[in-house]
Amino acid sequence: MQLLQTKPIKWLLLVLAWLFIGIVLVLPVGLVLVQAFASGWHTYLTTISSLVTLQAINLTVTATLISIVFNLVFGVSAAWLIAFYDFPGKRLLNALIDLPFSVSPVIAGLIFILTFGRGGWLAPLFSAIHVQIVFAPPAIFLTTVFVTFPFVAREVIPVLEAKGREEEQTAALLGASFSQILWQITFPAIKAPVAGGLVLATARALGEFGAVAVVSGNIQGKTLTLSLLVQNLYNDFKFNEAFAVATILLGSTILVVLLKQRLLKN
Amino acid sequence: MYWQKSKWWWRLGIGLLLLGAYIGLYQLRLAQAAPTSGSGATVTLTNVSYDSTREFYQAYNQNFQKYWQRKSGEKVAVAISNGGSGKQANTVIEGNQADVVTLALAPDITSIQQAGLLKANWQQRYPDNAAPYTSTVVFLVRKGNPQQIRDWPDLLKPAVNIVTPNPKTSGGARWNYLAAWAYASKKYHSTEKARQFVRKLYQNVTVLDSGSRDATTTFAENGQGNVLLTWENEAKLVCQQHPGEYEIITPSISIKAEPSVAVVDSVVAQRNTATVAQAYIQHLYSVKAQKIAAQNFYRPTNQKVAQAYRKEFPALQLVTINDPLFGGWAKVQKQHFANGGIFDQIYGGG
Amino acid sequence: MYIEFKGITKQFQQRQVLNDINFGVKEGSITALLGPSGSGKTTILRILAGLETATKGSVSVAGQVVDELAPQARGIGFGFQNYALFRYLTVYENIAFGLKTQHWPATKIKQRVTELLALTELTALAQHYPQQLSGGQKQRVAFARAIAPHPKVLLLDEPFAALDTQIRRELRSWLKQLIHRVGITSIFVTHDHEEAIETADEIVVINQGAIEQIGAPTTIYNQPTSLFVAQFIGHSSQLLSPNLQGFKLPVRQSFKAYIRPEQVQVFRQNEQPPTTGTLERAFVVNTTFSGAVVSVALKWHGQALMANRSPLQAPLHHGEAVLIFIQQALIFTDGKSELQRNLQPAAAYAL
Amino acid sequence: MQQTSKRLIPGYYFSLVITLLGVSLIVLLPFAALVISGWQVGAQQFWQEATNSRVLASYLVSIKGALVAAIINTGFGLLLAWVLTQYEFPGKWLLDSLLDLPFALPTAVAGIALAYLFSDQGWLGRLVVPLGWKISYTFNGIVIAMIFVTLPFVVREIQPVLEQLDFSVQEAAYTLGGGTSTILRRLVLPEILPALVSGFGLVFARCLGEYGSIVFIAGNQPYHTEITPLLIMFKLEAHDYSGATVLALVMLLFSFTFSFIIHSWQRWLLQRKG
Repeated sequence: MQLLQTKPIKWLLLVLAWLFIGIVLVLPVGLVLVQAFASGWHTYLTTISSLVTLQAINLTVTATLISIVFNLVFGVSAAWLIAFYDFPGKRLLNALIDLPFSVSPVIAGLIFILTFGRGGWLAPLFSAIHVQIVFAPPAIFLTTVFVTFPFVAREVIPVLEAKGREEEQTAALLGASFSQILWQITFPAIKAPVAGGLVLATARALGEFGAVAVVSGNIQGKTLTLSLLVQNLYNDFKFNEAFAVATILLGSTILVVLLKQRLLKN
Repeated sequence: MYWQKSKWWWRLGIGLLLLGAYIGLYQLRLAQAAPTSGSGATVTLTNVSYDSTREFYQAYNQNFQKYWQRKSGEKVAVAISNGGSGKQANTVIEGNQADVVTLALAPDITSIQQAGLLKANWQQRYPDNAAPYTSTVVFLVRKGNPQQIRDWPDLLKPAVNIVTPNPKTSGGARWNYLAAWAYASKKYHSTEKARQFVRKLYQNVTVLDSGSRDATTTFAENGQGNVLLTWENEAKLVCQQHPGEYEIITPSISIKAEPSVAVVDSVVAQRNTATVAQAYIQHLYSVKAQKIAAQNFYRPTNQKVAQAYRKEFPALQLVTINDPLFGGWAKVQKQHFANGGIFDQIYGGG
Repeated sequence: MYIEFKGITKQFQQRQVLNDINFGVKEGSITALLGPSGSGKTTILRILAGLETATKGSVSVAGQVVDELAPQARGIGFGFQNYALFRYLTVYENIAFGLKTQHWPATKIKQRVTELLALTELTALAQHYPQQLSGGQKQRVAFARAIAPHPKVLLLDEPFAALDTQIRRELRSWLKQLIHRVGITSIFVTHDHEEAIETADEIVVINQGAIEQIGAPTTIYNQPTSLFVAQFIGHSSQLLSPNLQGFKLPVRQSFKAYIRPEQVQVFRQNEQPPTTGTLERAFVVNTTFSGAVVSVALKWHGQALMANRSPLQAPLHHGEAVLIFIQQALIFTDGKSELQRNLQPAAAYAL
Repeated sequence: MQQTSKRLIPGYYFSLVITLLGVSLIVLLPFAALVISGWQVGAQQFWQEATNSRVLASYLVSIKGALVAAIINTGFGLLLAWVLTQYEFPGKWLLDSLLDLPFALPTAVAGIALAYLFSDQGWLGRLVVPLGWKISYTFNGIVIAMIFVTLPFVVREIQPVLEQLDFSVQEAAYTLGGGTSTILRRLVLPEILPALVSGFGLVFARCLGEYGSIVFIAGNQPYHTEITPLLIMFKLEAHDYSGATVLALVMLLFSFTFSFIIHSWQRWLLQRKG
């Protein structure tokens, strides 16, 4: 053990660690920044303030907000259900909540095409009411919700289970209503995991590519998210523009990481 | 809990400021994007196109907006979607609400027609088989042409690494494949020899991307391979982006690539956009639009315009899809590209 | 009877958790449900509170059958083992919680909470959060919170289990006084017989889902009616058919005798026994000093017997032959118990 | 007795309805569609689609890539976790934060950045060209992308275990004459093995499904650098839904089996550890 604490070994391991992180993490991120400004500030600013970019931001932010709201409502109620009650099929429910984690993004897109596409189950229903799902914004929202599905529930369930039900039972015995228990007793205890889960869901929703790529029709201004815009610009030989748009995503990523660190400290 | 109260207000203020700035900018861009004057609501058209037409349609859309407003007083905004031609056709079949489709090859539009979204006579509704501009397949090599590639047989040299998209997934790439087939057939007059020729050619392919744009990126930006087998317009675009770095080699025989266009009848009927969609396609044949096509490296079908740009587009022997050698798309699709077809036979084994 | 359990039976997954439980609780009294863990005592409490339902039987409170009533409507204050204080509310808010949910007017709430804070000596801690409190303080908050809305019945599940020994002692007598002062009918669950004996007015001993004995602490302690109670409550030495002098022993029949250590007097050979009766001879195996008493392990006719002796008396040596006098023994024959005193004249005995 | 307790806390039906609605709409319904359309393919065609040579090659590429990436990341993850928990050094906070980036960085951004970086003209690709190495558009590129996106998994699994490791045991062993390697092998390894295994499993599973970053850096050449998710994408683009469905089902089946094995192994390790 002392051997591993000696100076030379420590420095060797440290250098190795930094080298690895430098090559696989720092350089790619640095490259995004360098390439984004390679054709000058003017190109950068024009790109990130162009209508197409702004529309992509709109769509991405909308999809993220929808996922966040869904995650909040679903995550908290699933955690409430699983932590506070006993019912048959609880393990199955747990497994189903985790399912979207273990699925490739491409498959996530595929299942929505199979469900809502022209040959899909629900196609007759939605075409009858003239609502377009796939290759339209609703599919982007649905897949984003799908890939972020378990985040809040996963963070909150263990915290609630560890906390136990006694406080809530006591409150119920004292005649408290659902909302009184939720807001005064339970919510203060799960604020941190809820926030943590939402941060993770935000990150995933902002950056999701594979699943969205499957269900988006790639229509500029309509179904192009930021990630897809990066890909489109890249395919357009507009590399510096692609990296410029990527900096928006990179910026939000760094914000998310800092937020997460902050939450962990509290 | 996480922030002190006073800091909260600061953050909220900055956040609101950013949001305000964003909304302002967004409104500004929206206003800029809208056609300048005139009243009445804006009609939106969605044009689902393939990879290589981005630059062309960006220019054409502006021209059409002005033209249409002058003609009808109506404002029109065109949203464009780009991607692999076959994939784009699928999204339309699956419900992508395209008013017009401008794809790389007729069968992709035919598959939309087979799904019942447009009428069977779509190819007769516009001149030149509903292909307002054409192109052909050429070789793009690195400056100085180090491998000395002059014509098709040079591609079979062992040291040559070809980059080209996959004809199974990319419509555009079918033209590439057929160009090679056309050359070999015309040269050797034997299906078997043509088959061997093309097999050898595809054995030299190092990167088989899914779309034509992916292949171009792989070759030009990422430095893979010695030669890119691609459309003339795509090759010219690369030369324009990277002046002095690449050379275009025009082979002796190639194919006449005919990207097809059509109005999607069921969508325009539902969205009530038939008139403007038809005008959008019809206007592609105007002199102005033909010039824009030529400027974006597509060969115009209008003879006068073609004459004016003839220096840009070297003459070569062009085989069409309706040549007896191929006998039209229906036959070609079945013979070459169906599962277990010739392409699978020569490439499937690796 | 204020609270009445009638034929309560509970089955869970083929297992008999409770079997025909019948007992009553007097108004204003403190009853302890005493038994080992897994005996079903907590289930009885939870059935009364409405947290669980009985398979058969019925419970009534103040003459009203509560089986169909929602837990909230039964007028019950419940204290969980870990107190379950609302950790994100202050002491004041904790106590006021049940009043707010019942829409008491604000002035009344303030008045009641202030009164309870004073009663439980928590006034200074009103604005503290639960994690800032000691175990004893938490228990007091839980108590105040439970009785705040004037429930008919107070139920406490292992109220002292999470406390240190010292605080536990203090809190027991404090709680007993307070409950009597407030006059609320209370039931608590415990596995600790000392706790039950010191705190309760009446003890219900439960084993394997059935009632073993009901009675006042002294009765339970001195006159257990079953082997289980005799073994479970207090310490006693168990002897098999000993030849006890001065007792009416069953003839030609094996029996068991339970003798509590405080009923055995030990004398050294040179000490003057303050009795005229027959003394038995025994040998000292071990002595343990535990503050108030010296507990002495003896060997008597080949059987182990425990005795207490005052630390003020001369110390005993290992292997030393001593004289003993047994004042009282519990004789079990055929499942019947009989408490007997030594018929010989006993000495004034002070320990 | 918790199991028989009544549902005292209000909101049971409320939370039940919301949860079931969410799970049914977002998870159950689409998966049912997948399974049913897989069923409609028919056994014979299913087998053909699932085992044609190009598909088999893609499984191999995916599994091989995931395996290599998982091994590398397990090694470096261990190193990083060790450095972060055992040493004090300037910039530790930065290193710790950087590790979270791949969790949050969009895969498309990672993909184009890596492809650029490791291409023959890229900052790093240029350096290895003289060695005759190629990274972007080869199998190596796939591995690099996989390493990037799963970088934090192993570290974040091991970190808490190493933090709680009781070093007095090790010190005792050291004073009793155990060498460094003996202590690491006999005392440290058994402690962190369950975390290591689950980290490895997470990395492997995520690598198998990864698409966004790999598609930019892999050559996407059938038989050589074509991963299964990409093949699913191709089939989708070629309107071959039954083929895509078959591959999706095979992938799902494989990842369920795999995670079951990893879970059982981990449970066994934890039980043995006691």
